[in-house]
Amino acid sequence: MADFKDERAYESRTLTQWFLWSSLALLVCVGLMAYLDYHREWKYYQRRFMTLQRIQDRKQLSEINANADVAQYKELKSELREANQDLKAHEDEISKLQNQEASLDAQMYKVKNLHYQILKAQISADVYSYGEELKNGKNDAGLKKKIDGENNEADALNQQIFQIQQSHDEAATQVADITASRDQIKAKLTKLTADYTAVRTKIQSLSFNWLFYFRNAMLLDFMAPTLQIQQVVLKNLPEDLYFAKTMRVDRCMTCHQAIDKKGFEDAPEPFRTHPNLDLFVGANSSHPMDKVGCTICHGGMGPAVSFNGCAHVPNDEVEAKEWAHKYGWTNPELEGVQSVMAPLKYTQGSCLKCHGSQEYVNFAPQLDRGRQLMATRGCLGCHKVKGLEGLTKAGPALYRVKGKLTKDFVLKWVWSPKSYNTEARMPSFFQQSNNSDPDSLSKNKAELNSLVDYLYDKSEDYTPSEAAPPGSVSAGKKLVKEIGCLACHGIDDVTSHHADFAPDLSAVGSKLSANFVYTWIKNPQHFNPDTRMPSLRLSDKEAADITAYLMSKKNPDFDQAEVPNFDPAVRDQLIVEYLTPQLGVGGANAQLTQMDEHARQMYLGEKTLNKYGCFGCHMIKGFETAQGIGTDLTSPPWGSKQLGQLDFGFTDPEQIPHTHAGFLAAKLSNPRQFDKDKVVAFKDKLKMPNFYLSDDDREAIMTAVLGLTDTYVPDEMTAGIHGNGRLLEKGRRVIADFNCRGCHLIEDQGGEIREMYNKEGIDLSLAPPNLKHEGEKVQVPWFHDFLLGVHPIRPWLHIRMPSFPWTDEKIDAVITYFNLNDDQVYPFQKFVTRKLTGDDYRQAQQLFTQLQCQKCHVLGAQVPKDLNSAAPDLLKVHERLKPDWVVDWLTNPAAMSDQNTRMPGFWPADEPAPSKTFGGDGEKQREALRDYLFMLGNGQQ
Amino acid sequence: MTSSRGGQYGSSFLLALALAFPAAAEAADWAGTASFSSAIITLGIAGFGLLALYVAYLTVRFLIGAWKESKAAQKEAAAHAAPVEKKDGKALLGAALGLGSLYAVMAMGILFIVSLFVLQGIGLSFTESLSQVLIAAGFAGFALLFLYIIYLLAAMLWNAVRPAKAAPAASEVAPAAAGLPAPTVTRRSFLSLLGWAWVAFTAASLGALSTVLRFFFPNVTFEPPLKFKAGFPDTYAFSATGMVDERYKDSHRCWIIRNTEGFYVLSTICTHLGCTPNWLLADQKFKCPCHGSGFYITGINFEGPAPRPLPRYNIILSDDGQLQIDEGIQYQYELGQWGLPGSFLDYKG
Amino acid sequence: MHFLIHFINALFNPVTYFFTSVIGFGAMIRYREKWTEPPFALRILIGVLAVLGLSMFNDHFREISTKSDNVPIFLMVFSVGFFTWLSFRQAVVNDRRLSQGQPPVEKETSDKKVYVWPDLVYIEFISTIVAGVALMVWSLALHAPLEQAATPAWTPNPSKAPWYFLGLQEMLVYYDPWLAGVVFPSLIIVGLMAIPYIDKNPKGSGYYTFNERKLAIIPFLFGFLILWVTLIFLGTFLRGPGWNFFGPYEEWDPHKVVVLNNINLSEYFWVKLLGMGITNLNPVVRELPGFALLGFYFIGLPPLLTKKSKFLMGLLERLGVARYAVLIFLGLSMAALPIKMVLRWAFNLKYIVSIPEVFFNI
Amino acid sequence: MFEGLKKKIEEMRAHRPSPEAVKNAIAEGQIWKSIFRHGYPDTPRNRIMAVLSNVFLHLHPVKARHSGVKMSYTWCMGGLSFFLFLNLTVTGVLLMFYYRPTAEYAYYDIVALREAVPLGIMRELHRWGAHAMVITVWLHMFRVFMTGSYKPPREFNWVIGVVLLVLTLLLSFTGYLLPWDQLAMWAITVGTNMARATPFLGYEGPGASMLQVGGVKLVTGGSDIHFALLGGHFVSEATLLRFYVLHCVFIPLVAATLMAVHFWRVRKDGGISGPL
Repeated sequence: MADFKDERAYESRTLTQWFLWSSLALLVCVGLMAYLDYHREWKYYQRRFMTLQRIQDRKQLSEINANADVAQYKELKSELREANQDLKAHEDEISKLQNQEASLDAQMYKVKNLHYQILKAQISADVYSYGEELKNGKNDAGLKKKIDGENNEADALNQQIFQIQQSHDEAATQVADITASRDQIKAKLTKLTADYTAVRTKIQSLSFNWLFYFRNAMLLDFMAPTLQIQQVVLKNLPEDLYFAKTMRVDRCMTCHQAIDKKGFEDAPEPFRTHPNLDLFVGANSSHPMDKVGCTICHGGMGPAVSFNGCAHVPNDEVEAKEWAHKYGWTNPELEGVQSVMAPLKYTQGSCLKCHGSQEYVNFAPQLDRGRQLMATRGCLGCHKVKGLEGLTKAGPALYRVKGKLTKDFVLKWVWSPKSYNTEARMPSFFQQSNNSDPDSLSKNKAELNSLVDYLYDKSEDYTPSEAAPPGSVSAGKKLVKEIGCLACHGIDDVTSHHADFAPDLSAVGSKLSANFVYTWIKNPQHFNPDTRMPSLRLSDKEAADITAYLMSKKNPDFDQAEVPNFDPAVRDQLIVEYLTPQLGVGGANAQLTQMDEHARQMYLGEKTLNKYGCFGCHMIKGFETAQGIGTDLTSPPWGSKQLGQLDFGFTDPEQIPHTHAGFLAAKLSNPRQFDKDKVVAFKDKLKMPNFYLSDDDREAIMTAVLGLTDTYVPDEMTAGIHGNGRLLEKGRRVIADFNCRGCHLIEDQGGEIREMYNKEGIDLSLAPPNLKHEGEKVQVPWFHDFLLGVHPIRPWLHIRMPSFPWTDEKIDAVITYFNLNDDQVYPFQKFVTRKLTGDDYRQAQQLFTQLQCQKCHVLGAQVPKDLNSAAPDLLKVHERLKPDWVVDWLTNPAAMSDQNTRMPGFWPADEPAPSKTFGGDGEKQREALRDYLFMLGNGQQ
Repeated sequence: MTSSRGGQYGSSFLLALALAFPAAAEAADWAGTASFSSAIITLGIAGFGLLALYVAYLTVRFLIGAWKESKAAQKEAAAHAAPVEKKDGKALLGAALGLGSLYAVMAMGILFIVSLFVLQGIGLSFTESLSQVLIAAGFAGFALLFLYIIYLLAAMLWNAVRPAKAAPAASEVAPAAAGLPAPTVTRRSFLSLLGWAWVAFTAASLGALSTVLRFFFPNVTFEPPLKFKAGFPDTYAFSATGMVDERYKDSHRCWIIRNTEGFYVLSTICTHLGCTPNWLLADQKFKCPCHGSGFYITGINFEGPAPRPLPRYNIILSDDGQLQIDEGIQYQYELGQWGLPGSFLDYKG
Repeated sequence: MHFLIHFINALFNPVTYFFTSVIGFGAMIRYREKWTEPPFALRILIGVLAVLGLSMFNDHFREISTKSDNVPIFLMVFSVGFFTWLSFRQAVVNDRRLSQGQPPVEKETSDKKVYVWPDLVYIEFISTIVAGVALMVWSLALHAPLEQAATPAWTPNPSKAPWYFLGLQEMLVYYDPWLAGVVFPSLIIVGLMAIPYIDKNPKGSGYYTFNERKLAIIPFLFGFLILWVTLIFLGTFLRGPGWNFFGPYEEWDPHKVVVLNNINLSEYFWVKLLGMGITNLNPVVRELPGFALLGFYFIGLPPLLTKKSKFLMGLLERLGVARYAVLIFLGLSMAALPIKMVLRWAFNLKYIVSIPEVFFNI
Repeated sequence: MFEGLKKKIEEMRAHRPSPEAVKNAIAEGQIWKSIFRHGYPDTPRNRIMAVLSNVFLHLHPVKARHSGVKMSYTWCMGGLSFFLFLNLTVTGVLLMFYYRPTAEYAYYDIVALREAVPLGIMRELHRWGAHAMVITVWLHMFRVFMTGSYKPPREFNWVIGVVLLVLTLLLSFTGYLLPWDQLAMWAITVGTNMARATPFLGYEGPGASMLQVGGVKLVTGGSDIHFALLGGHFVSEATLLRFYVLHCVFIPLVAATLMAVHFWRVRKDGGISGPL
């Protein structure tokens, strides 16, 4: 019968071949699967970092070797050998003692572990059951007696244990004495080589020996791997996935291994240490890595551990190309990644997530500058931004523009502000890339003329109250430089430092009349009661000189410039375009014919005003509370807007990368370029004006705008809202509104005018004072009166503290801010000091004369000879300064004012007191002097 | 013939390279380090790597010889079509495989002795070094066997491809009678093919199984971090016998005990079955609710089923003055580790 | 009344509880003809129900027994009781018939074949409905237990394993977790699996009998009834906070203090007997007495016993060395638990061998 | 007005079909025949066909020993266990519609089952069914042992039975954790801590501390079998997820397959045991 094996459906050899090759393929695939899962990008970086650490440790090792005194090492070694020798002599004695110790241990073990412990347990059990019985009302005398017996036995045992312990310790001390010398040497030796061996073992653990390969081998790397994913789990900063709060997990330190380790400042990326560790990431900083992590500031996909997975974003195009080449990087924003990193240069924007409700953020200068610019340049006029609502409008009020500017000037000025003054802050609406064609130009001119007519029609009349007497230009220029105009205003020919908080005065001659300037600088409120322009209490002569100087600043070619007149037909066509939607073409023309010239101008003027939103920056009658016409940057926060919501138009993605940063940079440099190649009706053209920002300003504003994100931060992690936070912010808002930081250093920030002093080498003691500890220093009632009625304190200063048009409420906010900032207790009350009598008073007076205070200090009427080196009036001390501050100031004036004060230190730490009074005790002398000054002030001789 | 020898040498060179790689990496490293002993160890590894290679080479040469004889026997059997020889061929191959594995075991023996001297040195205490030596030898043996199988597989594949060319020639030469298909492939090579197919398949499934086992060990867990700061030392009350602070009992499962000498940290995981004991102030002891184990304030167990005292965690004073506890480092009383630095923080306050 | 409760509580301490259950088991085997008579069995049932009813008046007992998760234990105790009676009843009847030379009862009906449809299917259908009803009534009557949400910070006192593992948890009190938690459960499973391969006795397949399979039934029932069921009852009702022992009517007072200090064999031998120190000894040397005892128990005892008793020698021949060795090893390890319990109660013995350095304690 | 209608009703009532006729009409109809390969009348052939042609019923032989069918012999424990298993599968799947195995939802889903979910009693049915199944499985073992039905040729079936017993206990053990309340967490902590003490594989088991290479301990708290079982150092959310998957998918599948083998071996080894 045929071999049954032969009746086979398939020829067995081919089946085996198939089986063999498919199994081999399977083997290869399994191997590949395991290997690809094992072979991860971050392991490569951790290995590289191990070599980096080893190199650094080896450097450290060589240092230790260098300064380790080998002589001492050798000497200790020989001493050790000797000690061992003579120890041998005591060999038998030691062993005897040790045996004794051993037997005592045995006894102790027996008594303690076997008898005493069980007895104690028995006692507590009996006591418990006795308690139970008592509860049930039965006093079991037998049990009571048993417990007492047991207690006695326990005490006896305890005593026995105590004795055994005693003799045991005795034996132990004897042994210790013998071996004391040798142990000491050994201890010294180990201490000497301690750090050497520590570093060497560290190097050993970081080297690629077989143990490293075994611990990190494929499939075996779960037991004790050295290459591991590092992560930080942040439950207090959850990520908000549409109301589902999931914990934030950051794994950036898996590759950025040295981010929180000092010593890798110049290591190649990704192993560089984080800049200023004491502020960020460091364990003792205010943003420790295990509480704050990385993605809250830098963005990016926290849980990812591959370069592209983390959605890195380059700083600029060059870096983008390099990454594309090196890592195959592609722009994550285009791939809809959940959270994309902010380019490093805009990282400060993330401070807004927690510090958003604060006026300024001390450690983020670029962000501060950006937010200040958005206020001063008028971005907030059109765009609503969270945290910056309700600020004073950027531009001057136009209630009485008729009395200030001629119509021709306004036409030329609005038509092209930069032609009047390159530093002008007014943005240009016209002659932009999308409305420079002839048709738009003519229409714009019509709009402009109707707008100006409308404004002038609405404006009140105003004539300056005084006529400007003649003055000297050179004196005026010197005054402008010294008295402090340059803290807010910029001028091109006085100094290179350029403040831009207030309008630039480089061509003010072509703008205003002399009389207007004269009245304005003497009393700004006369023209505009709400203006923030302070008065510098100028004398007539000074005002005249300054007016003369300012009027000399003209812009000749702007004066000759041709006024943009308009063609009435074009205006009428515009009016018809506005009317047709409501009345249809026929009706619109009919309406037009009924309107006379004036009515037409008024109609188009109001429409143009609404179209360009001038009320955003200027206070215009009837439009004070009108909403800005720009897109709201807060809801949804612009930084988190979907890319699809940004209209890139037909711009070339090569020039403008389709990312948030790309769009913003293009928008700020030339807002109208997005209209390119677009067929769009005149009224639908983009209206955002061009500010011609400098590069730094643009980057600053971009930082502030990119920082507006929808990242959820719980309240307990938000800064500025806890404790006195809100009161401090109210004070800071007033300070920002009136640009106090233009002159003064507040919280060690600001003091921009000091740049001029530094540039021109002027002595810093002539600069406005640093208000660092103002809350500690100055009494509240005096502060309040001073701010209301400013009067000079430091006679040698040329620069003047201006008198601002402050309301009481604003002053209170500022004073509360200064006091809370220095942790003063709330009821900031007036201070009373003790009255010196008899001998104390006499000695104080003698001390006062000995120190010759009056050589510099003014004392009421008595004024020292050289006014330039004069010091503040001592009679005002009792009402101006806080007593404790005076004593601290006298102790060490230089330290209190960061080294820029002229007041000498009379009581240097290491030297004896300057005078014998009060028994030469410096402390008593200073307090007595302070009380003496207070008595002088109060007139209690 | 030459091709197989060439293949053989080529792959043996590859083996040497693979084994010498850690030594090379270490050598590059060695130039920098002053440490002499780590250099000896790595040279030792490279040495015994080459030794293992030599043994593998011996085995392979012997097997090639046996292979050749069995092929010769096959050819005769095929020529005479006498079934009897086939049996001897198989026996011979069996013997060859037996001897091969004998060689392999011998190689492992050599490795065992070599690693005893080179890897571990004599100094270590007996039990510890014995276990490490066993493990090291085991791994070395396993690595060798793995290489040995891979090598034989490669050699076999080399042959499997070559005879395919020869086989058709044989079928033309002797067309068998109708009905009986020409024995194009003898039972042995067929068997070896099927045999190796099964080896590949089992290797693949074992590989897959081990990846599944590795799957169960997560690389990352979201438990509270083991290292944490525990506030300033002065905020802790203390007494002669010691005060137990339960501030971190819930969040980090540890007690911080401070006495006049300083601090130590006890784990709150009962050594019997992992429940959380409670600190009974009145009785001055930790009592576990699960099975009644009792511990003194020092952590030493004195009652109930708990086999060992509570382990202590590492505690040091960090540079900013706070206590820093690292639960990754444990100290066990029964291993005499309570004397080590880090198990007790001297702090007089 | 108070005195009676106090007496019963004292009665139920571990030693008496365990010994009474073993004696009860012996009696059950010995007087099986007597108690399997239906009227007698009925009287036992009524007695148990009466005691149960009475003890319901005790607040503590009622509170514990009506906890919803303890209801299955009553169900188990009564069902195991009933089916033990049923199997013994039929075994006794069959043994009586076999002694008179007649075939067992099942023989008469096993030859006649019956259609499965509808008889068997019908019975199954009905029993399914009955079971369904029972389950539904049970579910309607009792809510499944649900305590506060899990928090790793607070361990409830006492915290017990699911009720069917309480036997194991009881073993944990006497043995180290690696023995009681891993080695013994694996031995139980392997032992159960090995029964058919060890029990060579051809007789007794397919009908209830006792006399023909004494050697198989007694160890199995001892393991199942005593070491599993009664220990579950003990673990549920008699183990309270701090895993201390409480009488059935004793309030679970978490502050109850019981002497739990135990001493290792090595301490007994070296310190108590020879008065030598123990701390400096090498661990292996220190535990020599323990190793010796274990060696004797597992290696020395079996040959000794087999030589002495004819019964075991006969068994050896019948089973062959391999099966016999496995049987003896399993038997000895099963007996290890009760022996350790006795040693614990009698001598406060904690570990026979204790090397904590490598976590090896027996 | 409705005469026409009334007349028609009268007609219908006149030759109403007898129940018998209706029954035949159905039983002989094509639909019935396509479903039930056997006729309806109770003939021996139909009885045989009823079992043979039904995928579920062909679990049983066509005819069985009378003794094997008696309740007092088999106690129907095997059947009850299988019924309870089916009940648990059904109620289990239904519970999966409302229960989410994450730490933040698990507990309150169970509370919702009791308070708000319609027929929340599913949870009780599932839990008590589970306890009942544990008992019936034991009694089934007890009956098989007492009747000596493990003797050859049924030894292997007994081994499968023991494995099924262990799987039932594991099913109940893993299910115990899912409500995520105190009872669940600490019962499972006590249960799983034994895994920490497995010799060599658990980090507190004997021999584990000897497994070290180059001074590095291989079996530690983070790399032993206990860690793999819990997916972490303590019973945490990862444990809940692992036990959920084991309880709902892995163990039931294995148990179901083994039950199939068990039923098949019962038939193959000669049906319900009886005296020779």
